[in-house]
Amino acid sequence: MLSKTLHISSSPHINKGISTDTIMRNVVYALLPMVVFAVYAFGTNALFVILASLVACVGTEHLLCVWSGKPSTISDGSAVITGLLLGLTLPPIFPIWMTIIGGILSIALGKFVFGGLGSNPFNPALVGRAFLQAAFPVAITTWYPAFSEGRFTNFSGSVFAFPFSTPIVDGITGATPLSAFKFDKVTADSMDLALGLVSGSIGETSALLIALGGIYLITRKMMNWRIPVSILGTVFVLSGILFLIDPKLYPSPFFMLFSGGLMLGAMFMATDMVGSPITPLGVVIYGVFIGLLVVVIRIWGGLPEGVMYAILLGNALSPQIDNLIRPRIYGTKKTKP
Amino acid sequence: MNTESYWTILINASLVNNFVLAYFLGICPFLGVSGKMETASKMGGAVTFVMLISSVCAYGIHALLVAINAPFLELISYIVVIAATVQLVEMFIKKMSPALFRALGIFLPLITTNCAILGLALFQTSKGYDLGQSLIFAIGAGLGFTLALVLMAGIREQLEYAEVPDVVKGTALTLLAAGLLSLTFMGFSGLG
Amino acid sequence: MWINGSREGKNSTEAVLTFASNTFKHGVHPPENKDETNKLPIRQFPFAPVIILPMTQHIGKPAVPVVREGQEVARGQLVAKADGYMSVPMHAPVSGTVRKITNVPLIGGLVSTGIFIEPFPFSGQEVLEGEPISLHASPEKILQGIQDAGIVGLGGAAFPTHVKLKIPEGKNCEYLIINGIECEPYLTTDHRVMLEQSDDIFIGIRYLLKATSAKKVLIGIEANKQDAADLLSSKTPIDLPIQVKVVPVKYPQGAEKMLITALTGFEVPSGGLPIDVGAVVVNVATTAEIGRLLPHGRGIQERVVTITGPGIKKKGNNLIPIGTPLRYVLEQVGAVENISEVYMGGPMMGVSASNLDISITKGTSGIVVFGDDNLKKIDKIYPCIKCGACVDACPISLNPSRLGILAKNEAYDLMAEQYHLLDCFECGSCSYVCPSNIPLVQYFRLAKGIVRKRKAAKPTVHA
Amino acid sequence: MTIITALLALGGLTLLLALMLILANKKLYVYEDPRIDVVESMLPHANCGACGYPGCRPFAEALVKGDMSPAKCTVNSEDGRQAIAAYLGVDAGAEEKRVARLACAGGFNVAINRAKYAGISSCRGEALISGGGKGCSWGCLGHGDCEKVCDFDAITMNAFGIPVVDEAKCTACGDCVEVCPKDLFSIHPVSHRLWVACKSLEAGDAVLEDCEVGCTACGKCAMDAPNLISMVQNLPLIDYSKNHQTKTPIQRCPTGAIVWLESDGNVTKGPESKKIIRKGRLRVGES
Amino acid sequence: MSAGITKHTEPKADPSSTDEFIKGLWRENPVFVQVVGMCPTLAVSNSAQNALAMGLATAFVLVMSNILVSALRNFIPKEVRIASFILVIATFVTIVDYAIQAISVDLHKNLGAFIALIVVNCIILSRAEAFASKNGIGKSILDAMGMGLGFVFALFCLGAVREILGNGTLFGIAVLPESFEKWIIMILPAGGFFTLAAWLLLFNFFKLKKAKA
Amino acid sequence: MSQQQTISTPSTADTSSKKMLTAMVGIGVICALLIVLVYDGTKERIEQLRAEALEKAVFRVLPGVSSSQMFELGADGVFKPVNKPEGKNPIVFAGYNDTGEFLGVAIEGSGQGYADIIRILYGYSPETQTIVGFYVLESKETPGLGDKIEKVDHFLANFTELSAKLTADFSKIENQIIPVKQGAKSNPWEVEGITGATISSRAIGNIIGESTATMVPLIFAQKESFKKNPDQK
Repeated sequence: MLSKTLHISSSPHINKGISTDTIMRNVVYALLPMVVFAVYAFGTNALFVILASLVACVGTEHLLCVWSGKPSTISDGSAVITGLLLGLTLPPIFPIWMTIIGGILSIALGKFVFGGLGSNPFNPALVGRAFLQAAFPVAITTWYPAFSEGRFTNFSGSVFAFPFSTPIVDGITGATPLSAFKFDKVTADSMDLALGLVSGSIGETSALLIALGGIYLITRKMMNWRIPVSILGTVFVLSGILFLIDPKLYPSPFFMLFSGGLMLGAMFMATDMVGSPITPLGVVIYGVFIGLLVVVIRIWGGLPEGVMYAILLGNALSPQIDNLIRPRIYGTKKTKP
Repeated sequence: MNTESYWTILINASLVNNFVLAYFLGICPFLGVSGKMETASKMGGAVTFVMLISSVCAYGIHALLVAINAPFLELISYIVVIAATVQLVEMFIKKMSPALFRALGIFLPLITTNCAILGLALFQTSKGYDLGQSLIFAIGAGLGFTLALVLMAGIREQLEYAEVPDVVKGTALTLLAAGLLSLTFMGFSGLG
Repeated sequence: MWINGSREGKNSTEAVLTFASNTFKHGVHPPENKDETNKLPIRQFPFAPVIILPMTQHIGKPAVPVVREGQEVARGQLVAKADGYMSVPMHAPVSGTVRKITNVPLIGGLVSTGIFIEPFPFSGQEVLEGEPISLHASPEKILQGIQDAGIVGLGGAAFPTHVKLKIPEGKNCEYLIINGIECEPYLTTDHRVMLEQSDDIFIGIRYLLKATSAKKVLIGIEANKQDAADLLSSKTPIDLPIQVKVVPVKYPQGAEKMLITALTGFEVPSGGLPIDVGAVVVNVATTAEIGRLLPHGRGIQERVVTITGPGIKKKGNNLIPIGTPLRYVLEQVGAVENISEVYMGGPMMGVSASNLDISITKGTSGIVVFGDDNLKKIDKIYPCIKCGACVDACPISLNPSRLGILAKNEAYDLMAEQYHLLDCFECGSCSYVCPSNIPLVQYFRLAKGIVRKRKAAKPTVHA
Repeated sequence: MTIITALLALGGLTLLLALMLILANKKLYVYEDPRIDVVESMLPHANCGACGYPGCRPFAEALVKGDMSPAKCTVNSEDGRQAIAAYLGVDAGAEEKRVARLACAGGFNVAINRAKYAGISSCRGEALISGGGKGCSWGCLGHGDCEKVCDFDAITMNAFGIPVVDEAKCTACGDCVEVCPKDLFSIHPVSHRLWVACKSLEAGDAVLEDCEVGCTACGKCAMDAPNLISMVQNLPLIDYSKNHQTKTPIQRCPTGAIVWLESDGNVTKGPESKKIIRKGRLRVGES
Repeated sequence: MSAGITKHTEPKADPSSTDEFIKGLWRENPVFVQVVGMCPTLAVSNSAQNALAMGLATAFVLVMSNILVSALRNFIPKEVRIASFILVIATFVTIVDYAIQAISVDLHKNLGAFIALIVVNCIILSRAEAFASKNGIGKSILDAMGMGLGFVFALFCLGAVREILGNGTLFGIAVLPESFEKWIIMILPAGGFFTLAAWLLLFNFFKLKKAKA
Repeated sequence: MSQQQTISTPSTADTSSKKMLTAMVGIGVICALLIVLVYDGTKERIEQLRAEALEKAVFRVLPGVSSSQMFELGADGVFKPVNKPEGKNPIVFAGYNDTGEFLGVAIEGSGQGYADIIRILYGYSPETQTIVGFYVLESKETPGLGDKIEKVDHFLANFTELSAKLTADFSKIENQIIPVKQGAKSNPWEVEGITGATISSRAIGNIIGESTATMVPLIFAQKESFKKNPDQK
């Protein structure tokens, strides 16, 4: 008895028990309702886009790990999230070949080159999305109306465009509420926006489901609630003020909140822990900055939607925020940095 | 002959057409000095300062060359006068304020033969800005340069401790990050 | 799991029971696991066949043996004298024969001289007494008495108590804080001491008051030990300026600095000592020991140790002679077959034993044993995802995430210069919450050691 | 007309520039001995600090000043040293090459581990946790901190997790000495070939329980070479000020703790030392 | 650190003329290896034609200024060295600027201010300073031609990739089928960064492979 | 100092100022000569090429035109024929056909596009009070996307007969030219945009709208002064 080998390790010897893969798994759970709704709203085409993105991301992660001689990191679940998020931010009839390129670049360019999970300066899914936006601006702004007839049986020629060839858009296309507003000053009904009865990217339309997913993660303490609250709050207040100044020129704050990718971005992309600041105050500054940029780009910029760029810029700024915003160390005077 | 408003010039020069990320001006210092946050911000300040000086210089030279009808001397005069003026200012600062010299001065020689500076002078001439517009243009370009440099420094400071694959290490990594930053700045398109 | 302190407090009718308006910032709430032992009374432990008394049981210089091999010693007899001010003497925990004096392993992995005492077959509990220290003696005399009794901080730090109690010139001691927090999970040593040795505690407080000339005494107790708080406040002698303060349960409230902030609201300056804000903190078991030993001029020979954890069959609080080998202790209380990890101290700050041949020392506040079955090992380490959980947990508001990344890259100087590494007191809150399972505390301990070493050898700049 | 304008304008411009440069040249000239640059360029730029200066440039300054002899840079090749000496017109000086030596031979085939360690993979990290899992409290932990810290690739971990120093590459910079948590490295002149490869303060069976090649403090070496070796704290202490070019002390060593280091990197043990044939790892806890 | 040890053991033997020429093309390629002259490299490489024109213009200035600097090297005092070099370079850049305008206004418009910015291209000043001011005219010409051609080569590598992917053409001639979807990003600034990074990655990859072998 | 002989320390402080002066000025003179030589050699051809390019643009926006004349808008609001633009005043070009008949005016306009300022030239015919042609002088719009404004037929078709009709008293434009989205053109003064290049095409509509609002009433009022082609005096 008692001759067995002991294990030694550093204190503390107990752990809270929430590990990184648990967090990632829960984020995937929170995203699933949106996937289901998206497929319901946009049909099988959307499903193909999401699957393509998922496979591309997970496959790239695995292959790159194998190539660089490291153990595969797909089990941490971050690539799955990237894949789902990328898929959810693309238009429903986005060509699969472009989706795959986006997925590969999300992982390779967005994460791998910077040293993998934890070192990526930008949200990988958004890196992929931004690349696609810059590379294929037409395809990525070709929308498909929600709840159209035959959406489950009709396979879009655009989705299955031959690799590297220009997608041919057959049938009707729809405009997103944001572009309709930007170019024709037409606003959509807030209720339709909240329920997701409008056109847009695959996963961004139902503000309600997104909010539910976010709340699930917040209650499980797997997401920093300050980020979505500060982003949405800033957008609401700022656009509210503008709306009060001139309701004809500026859209209502509800329209701003529920339209486009704001909800999805604020809940699932800006909250990417790696790209956001680490301190509570820093996180709020980050959120306000993103909210501000969303309003500025949407209202005065050239693009109808600015959430993606706003979050990427927020990501770029967050090292600075972390550098400047440091909590006062216990027992130090406030004057010291 | 240019009627752009100061605001448009400022936003355009700093964000939409960022000198580094859209015009590729000043890439060398951008790649070289963006490793540390502190040096990056100082460098940004120094560049903005030199831009203001050279903007005034370029405006003066242009007017003078138009007067004596010798446009062909534009380039050579720009480079020589700007270099000389910066040198002069450097000596002046060294004498007047050693503290300021330590903060700014060490970067000045680096900056003199920098394409961002000369580019600024050439652009303001070709766009036909008046003195006020030129100064705003210089401030905007300087701010944009500083912004790009500082953001890059933040990213690179973080990457310093990342397990970057061997193939990517070095300039390639910085360029990739710069590319992503450039992609990000596309969000500002159409502003102003 | 943790009792809402404020509501509990209001129900209590005790007059002097108040609540700290503040607690400290951040901190964590690990599962307490104290229920299994906190009702069990302290039990006297038998003498082991051999008692191994290492000379380094405290912070400071090792004691110097004053006995020879083969010499017979009586329980309580001085066997090693203090080597200077920053040192304490050792007393024989048992009557017996000194068998040998040789190198023995210590828990920290170091080796020190140790005295092996083989108890007489029928060694009793009676203790050799020395010259009593009167309550009316001068402060210097009392401090000398505390040193002569070999008393060190029994909470786990093992810092010589007389050094801590010495108020530097120019400083005043406003508060004497008695630390009955015991925030480490599993441990119930201090809890039982408070319940069973309250009289000794009050005598100890009298000595301490005399030694420090403090104006007020604050006894800090966490809300999960309400019974102890009630008992102490009900038995408080009216002539003593004692206030029993119940604070919400939170780890690491038992750390000196955190406790001072929780009870008084003051922050001990970075790099400073509690006396800088007019406070002296003494562990409750140490206080009880002073109250028990000084009136009789005895030296410390045993201490209360909680032996618990899923790997122990007979859990309990034991009064164990110092120097009892760990192996003997575990055999007596019955450890499970597949014993896997043994911690000296609690699971948050305790040290893994690499060797069962080490002895119980003055600083051993508890022994927690895990078997293979109940050890939840998360051995997969993920990269830091900057989730910020550690930032929210760190009681001194450091940025463990950044520090961890820097430590991994051996940027130790940067850690010390810009990220306040040396303020870390290794409470383990960051590692506890880390979802990526990064051994942050180990990194920081390593980094601190290296930074201190470099600071000591500053003059030569080395590339 | 344009030619005249151009000539005048550019001539004026260059005149101005020249005047300014002349002024600057006269006012702001700082003299620095140009030889420093030359000498620095002749140094290996290892910036290892083995010479005692923080880097190569300060060393170069010291050389030019004459405070140092070129030989102090042990990293430099002999030719390099001579070149500097010739350039500065001084004597190259003679400095015996010094190398780092390791006082442990307890690889995992001969030394036991009492406990299994989990945590950061570094000796210094493991040493913090109860001194590490190794049975011998003094022994090498084998994570190779020294290998990592060595800038000259002079240290490699052998098949049993013990660092081996390449005498040719070692510059005696002392980084490994500093990094080893068990203080097993020390810097010695290469001529110190008689070597005690153990640091255990234990004696007798207590040593053998943990490691088959440890010094049991039997004292046979001290008996065979009483003037050269004395037993201090259960270890032989070699007095290197005496003549130590003898293999006598290793002859009767029962464990092979005292050895002769050959210049080709091989280690010669005494004929009576226990032969180690095991190649595999000792099970943890086994002795 | 360890790399530094071998630094000064460079062969002191006189390098052959061909070596002087070849080194700029590959071993010391200004863009891929020395990573200098980035501004024009990235800015005008969005089409093969622009890249080639820019590269040739730079090479011309490089050669001409190297010749002049080398010829005047004994005449110029050390103190006014840099200033004189800049004057010489600026002169040739002005000449090239007018020459290109005289050839095609459109081309000049495409290259924009970057022709003038050749003045501050680090390659030219560094070659003048490091080589031409210390070597004879013949060698300087070879060196400049090597470096210049290396620059042209690098620019062409970039421009070709960017034009083919971004526009489906090479020198304006369609090389990919009509149905090819153009990768607009390649002709945008971000694409410049990415393409150059990709080339550097390729170089690194082979370098590492060679180092391992 | 004796040791220094072995190395070629470039002499420093002893270089005479005179040598530096002559070197610098000498190089300056060489440079000036070289530059002037090339400038003089290429001047004519460059000016010719530039004029051709400008003429080409004017001819493109004013169909049927074969010669043009530059006019400058003075501070007093009067157009005067000039040969070289001076100062900051707006410039327009009057276009004439083979027979010297005045056909219309080419007007330059500029405004913020998607990427940078877009500079355009458009032709205005006072006769029909319409915009008759359009040409992009300078734009940095995204290739393949924003640069559709130079290529897409249906967009360019906007400018063959775009109404810039003045009010009855000729003091201002009756209906300012505005951009609308593709397929939504219902009035002759609307510029139909391009789907996929919405921002750039709208920018063109706005530039023309703003420019015509100020320039057209002025030009219309002085249309007689353009009719005389100074070249054919």
